[in-house]
Amino acid sequence: MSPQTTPIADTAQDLELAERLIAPDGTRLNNPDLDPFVADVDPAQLRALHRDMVILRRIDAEGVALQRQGQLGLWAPCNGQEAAQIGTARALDPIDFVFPSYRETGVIYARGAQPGDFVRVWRGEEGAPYDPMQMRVAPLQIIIGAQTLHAVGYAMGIKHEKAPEVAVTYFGDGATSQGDVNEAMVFAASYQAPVVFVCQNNHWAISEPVALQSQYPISGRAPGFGIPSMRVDGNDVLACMAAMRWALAHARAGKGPAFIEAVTYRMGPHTTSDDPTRYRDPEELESWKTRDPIARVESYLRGLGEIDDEQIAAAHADADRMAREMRAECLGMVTREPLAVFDGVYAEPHCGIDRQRDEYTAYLASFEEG
Amino acid sequence: MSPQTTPIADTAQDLELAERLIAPDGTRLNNPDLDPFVADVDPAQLRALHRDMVILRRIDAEGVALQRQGQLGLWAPCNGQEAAQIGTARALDPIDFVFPSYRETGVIYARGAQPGDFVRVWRGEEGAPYDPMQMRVAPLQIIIGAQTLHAVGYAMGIKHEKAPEVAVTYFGDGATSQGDVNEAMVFAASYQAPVVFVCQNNHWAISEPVALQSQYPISGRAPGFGIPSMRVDGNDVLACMAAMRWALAHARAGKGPAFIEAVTYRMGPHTTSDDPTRYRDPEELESWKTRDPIARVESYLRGLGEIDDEQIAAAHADADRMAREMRAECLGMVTREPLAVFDGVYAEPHCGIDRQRDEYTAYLASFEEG
Amino acid sequence: MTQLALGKALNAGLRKAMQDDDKVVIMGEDIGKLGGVFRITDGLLDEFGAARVIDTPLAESGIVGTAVGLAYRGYRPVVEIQFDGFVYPAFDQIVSQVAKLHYRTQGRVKMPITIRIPWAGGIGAAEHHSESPEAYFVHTAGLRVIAVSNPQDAYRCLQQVIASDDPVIFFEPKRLYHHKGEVDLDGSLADAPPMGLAHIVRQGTDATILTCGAMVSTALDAASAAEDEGLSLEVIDLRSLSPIDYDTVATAVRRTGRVVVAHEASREAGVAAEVIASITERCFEYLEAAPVRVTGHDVPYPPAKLEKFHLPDLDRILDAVDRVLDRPNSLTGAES
Amino acid sequence: MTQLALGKALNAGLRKAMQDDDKVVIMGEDIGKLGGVFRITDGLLDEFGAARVIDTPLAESGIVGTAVGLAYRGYRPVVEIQFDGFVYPAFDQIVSQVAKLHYRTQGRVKMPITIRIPWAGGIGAAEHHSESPEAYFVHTAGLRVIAVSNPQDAYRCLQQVIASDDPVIFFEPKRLYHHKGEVDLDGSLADAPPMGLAHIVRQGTDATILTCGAMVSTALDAASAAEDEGLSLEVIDLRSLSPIDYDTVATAVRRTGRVVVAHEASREAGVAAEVIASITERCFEYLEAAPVRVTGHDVPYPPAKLEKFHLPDLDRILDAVDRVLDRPNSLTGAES
Ligand SMILES: Cc1ncc(C[n+]2csc(CCOP(=O)(O)OP(=O)(O)O)c2C)c(N)n1
Ligand SMILES: Cc1ncc(C[n+]2csc(CCOP(=O)(O)OP(=O)(O)O)c2C)c(N)n1
Ligand SMILES: [Mg+2]
Ligand SMILES: [Mg+2]
Repeated sequence: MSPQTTPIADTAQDLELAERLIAPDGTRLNNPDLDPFVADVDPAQLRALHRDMVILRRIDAEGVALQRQGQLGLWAPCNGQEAAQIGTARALDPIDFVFPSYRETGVIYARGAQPGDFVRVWRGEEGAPYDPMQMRVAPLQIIIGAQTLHAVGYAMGIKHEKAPEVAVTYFGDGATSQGDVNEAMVFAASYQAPVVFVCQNNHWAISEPVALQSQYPISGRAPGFGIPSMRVDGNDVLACMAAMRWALAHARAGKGPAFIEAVTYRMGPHTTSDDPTRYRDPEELESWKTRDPIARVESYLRGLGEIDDEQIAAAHADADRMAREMRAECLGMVTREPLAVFDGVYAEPHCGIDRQRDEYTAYLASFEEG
Repeated sequence: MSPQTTPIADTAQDLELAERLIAPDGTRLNNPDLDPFVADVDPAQLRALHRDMVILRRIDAEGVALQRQGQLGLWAPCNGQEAAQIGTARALDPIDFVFPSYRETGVIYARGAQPGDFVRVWRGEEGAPYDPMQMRVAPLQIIIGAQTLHAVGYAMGIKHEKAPEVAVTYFGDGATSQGDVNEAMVFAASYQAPVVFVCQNNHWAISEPVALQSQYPISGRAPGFGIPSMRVDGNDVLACMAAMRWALAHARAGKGPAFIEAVTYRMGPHTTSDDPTRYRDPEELESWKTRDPIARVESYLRGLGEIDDEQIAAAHADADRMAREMRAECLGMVTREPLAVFDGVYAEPHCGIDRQRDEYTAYLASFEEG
Repeated sequence: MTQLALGKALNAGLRKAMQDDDKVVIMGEDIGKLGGVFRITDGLLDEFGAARVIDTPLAESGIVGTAVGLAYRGYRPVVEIQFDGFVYPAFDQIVSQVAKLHYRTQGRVKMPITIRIPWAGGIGAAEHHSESPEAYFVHTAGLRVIAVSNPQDAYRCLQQVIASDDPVIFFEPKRLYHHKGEVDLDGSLADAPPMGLAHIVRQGTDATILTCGAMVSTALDAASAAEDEGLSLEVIDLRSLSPIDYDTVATAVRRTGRVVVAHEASREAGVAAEVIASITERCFEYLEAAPVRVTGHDVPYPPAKLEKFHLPDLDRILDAVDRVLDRPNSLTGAES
Repeated sequence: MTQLALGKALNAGLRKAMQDDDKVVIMGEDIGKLGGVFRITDGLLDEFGAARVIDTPLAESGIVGTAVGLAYRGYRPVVEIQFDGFVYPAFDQIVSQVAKLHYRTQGRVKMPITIRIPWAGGIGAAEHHSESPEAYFVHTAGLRVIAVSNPQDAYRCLQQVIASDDPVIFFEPKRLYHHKGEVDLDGSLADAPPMGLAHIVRQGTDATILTCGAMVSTALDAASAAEDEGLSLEVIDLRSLSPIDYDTVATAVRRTGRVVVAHEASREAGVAAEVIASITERCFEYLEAAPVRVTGHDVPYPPAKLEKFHLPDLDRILDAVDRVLDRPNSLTGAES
């Protein structure tokens, strides 16, 4: 009854099996599958990706700090997953629609989230940080896997309209165990819906190692549903972008869904409430430090002579500015008035809510009078 | 948004891809994968399998007749699936525990169900037709796929005790779309539980062709969960037995779960409430008539000179006797008294039920008095 | 006016809704070629094509979850759950997504999803085919719940529900699918009463029976029977179970002061409890007797042969009426 | 007697149950090395090993469904659902299997499954982490529902629930996990009061407050505050939400004639409605005023910063007490 927890391959080996364009030491590798998808990516674009990741890491650190200082109820760090998020999200078209989980700070950043948007939900002010319809990103989803079905349904709509868009959904390695994620693959395959599944395999679901969810590579699951998949080094921003371009092109061409497993690592705790020292081998963490996604593209660019200290400093300055704005927005947030608790339950008039609001209004007023 | 309903392979081709030991015309085929598992099966055993199938078909016909005559509320025919059910169920050990769906009349027959057991539930008398713990078969399950998780949990218990038993679950092609069935594969693989999944792909889920559930062969799903699988000709009773023996041996040897897809065909309606002429091409039905599982083993045995008209007639006579007993049992059933509606809700005393039973007793009594 | 069975009225209502708005898509198991196991979607595949009449894989969470995605995309999905007992695999998507997305996004994302559920018992069916799960949804903020009892309401309310920007669980009393009634197919929705209103089906002065779905006709039968004994019973079809039209209900209750609430669902924390608690809150001083519930027992839905001992019938309603009228009844003399 | 926080008392109760019966296995997400996100299973993996303390894949239907299979095999599975809002994916397995299997098999298959749910709000958590889903389970025949409010009951009832041959949904008020109280670790279960009994936490004569879980202490605070105004309020911890101990409740209600029912869950068809309907049925002639509900609003659980406007607090309870005592209150003068 106890799970056989030996993974099919140890984590390092996992990663070696993944598609890759830049080695951990910054060497550019040839990869006939992926190369064509990033042939146009020049050093300027790479620098932009690097800058994105620097900013994202800073946003993430600021989130943690704000939580520690009591300004946020919770924060779910994405430290370590910058390449997986930025690489894939930067491959999207503005018309695509994203259905994320709760850890995709980098994805919503890439989609144009404003500084306050990163904290609004975690501070407990609102249920969604931005206008989902305008940003074309669904609000963060806490129910594990639920959003994958939403993406498929959205893609069914796209297909019906023969529109050129793609729906994209992000989820974790743990999520692959949920019925919903598997049903999403069933529906996506049946309807040949233009949807891309992006699984960030960060090796952990809170305290549970990925081997408890699947002793078989996660990218191996999708083909059994009739969905082509690719396993990519999730700490290689260029490979992530290439893989995502492959998947998007596949879906956009009317060939149906595609699946990407980005093998990466959650460097931080699950959330600020978590204490990974209770369950995680520090050596594992150490080994992943050598695969840092930002350092990797930095060495590559340095090797090309395409990035200098000044450019790097500029990225960090931008990051600091973002963090300052984020903090200022956060501290400046004003909680809605008590009656807001009734706002938006229904789209149309509702006698039950109206009555409760009236009663509660009278109740609040009773303090003023009495 | 409309499903792409062209299956990867047409149904005939499906079947050609499946493992097989006896061709539709009764020729014995060599199959190095399966042969070793049935090396001991002699003509007497084959005649027994043939007799089982003859009896099963008769039970099934009697069920339909009883329903048509108003004796049963419903019947779910298994006509056409005799080999898939008898072949796999006859491979079981008495100690194994089975978690069936609602269509496994042949499986419960093989596990020793008594004539009345086939109709008790469909007549609406009781929720379970036999003592599940004694027969080692869970009651029939109507919620599609739910029983697969029960089998996995049971197998987790077996594994914990290092017992030599195997849990077996039966389900349909449609069921593979349910989250529960996929979660069952996740749990089975994680715990390396001794469970065998038997999917009877009878090509239809009520009116929906299997291609709507999966355009990829169903047996191809399990490996993506890390579960070895086999696709077998579900109308070849010997091959079904061999495949099941392979799967059981695998599980019993501590190698974890195994998956069998038995490719067969639902010759009748989904249930007696269904009208397949609304959705099914009569030619498809015709083509499957040429693959009848009983005729096939009969020709094989005839070819061997191992069955004669007398033996066949004896099987049919046994079948008729079974049908008569089944009918007699059915017509003799006495519905429990009204207060039985409260029986067995809880295992321990319950003040709420007690009160309602008392009130209802008083209510019933009020008619006698008044 | 046309004579139509309730099932056919639903079919007509669906067809009308699909004609009126091409964002309406319907989805479910076997709703295409087969026209649904109850034939409620009969002919719609031919008329609207497979892109709008979507046979789905066999997975209820998948059906509702993809309906959510279609709603994001601007569609108005109408989901058929094949039988009441098969809605539970979709419960998470309904409770955590369908019900909450509008609130979560402060109204920026609309969920105009209709979930049609062939509902309740009395047809001698197998397990899980006779459930009355309405209380679960009534207790879920963010949903509306409508239950129809006759062809006219079926035709009209279904269209109203589909046109509503809120998610609605729509209960169809399956044992009435073949019951016929007059339906006005031409009246405009704009002139129709809002879907949220309770309906006083029969006026009466001695006691008020509040009910819904197939039990409305049982209650009407009870009222006719009581009339022979000189009792005047009022019957109200709640129709909207969430929100409940307490204005209509309270006015009636204040008139009679005696209330019976009847439904097939089991009693504990069922909708009748909600109705009685609210009536008591609003009309306490008008109540002449304790309101009484007539419901299914607190047991899982029993095997078909026992269902007649489970389902409230005319006699059980009349016994309850006797209780609220302080007339001799089955519990006379019993301790409470 | 030992001073223990409620969470630690649960941990001790679990440990005791596992020591007493080796058929008890516990399963859930992160309950092994981590000891659960609330540390309720802390140390149990070390003591009992991975075969009895089972970290599961991330799938609630899978967890409950495999627990059903383990129960078939003779085990007594204790399932941890990580947070209240994550129980819904398991709803089908709970409602259609766990609750119904004993009935389906006429008692031949037992389902001694405990489903532990860290429960309700007030901790400033993210969405889906503060739900009060108890009414869904109270309405489901075949289940029992227990909600504890203090370390002693937590320790004792959890063991009783695990020892019960019936399936039980066990609610743990998560905002009290760190609240301490006296626990008798040595008393025998045989001598303990049965788990089904309500508990009169505070005697009083003017009105009765019925509540459960974390709201018990809120109600006690309200009773203390009211005492300063010369009011004597009774507080009853229902403890068993299904079945409800109406003997104890009705006796109390007959004494005071005035009733407030309080819970965090939303109002419509919530447990308070059940309590009021049953009280009204049983004690109508003793009621001096309409019983009043104090509950969460009928809205999805709001974002953390708004939860204090959603959750009933001391003042809302006192306002309700004023209503049942016909004293001036927030609704004085309002139409009903
Ligand atoms: C239905 C559901 N069950 C449980 C949880 C609690 N939970 C939140 S995150 C998490 C782990 C998720 O792991 P993974 O899918 O790998 O994503 P990651 O957190 O690593 O990004 C769990 C169990 C939840 N949010 N929803
Ligand atoms: C959860 C659930 N949804 C829907 C149904 C209705 N239903 C009963 S059988 C069936 C088709 C099942 O098809 P398949 O799994 O292929 O099994 P088969 O009937 O062909 O043996 C459906 C949709 C059900 N019983 N349970
Ligand atoms: Mg993860
Ligand atoms: Mg089938």
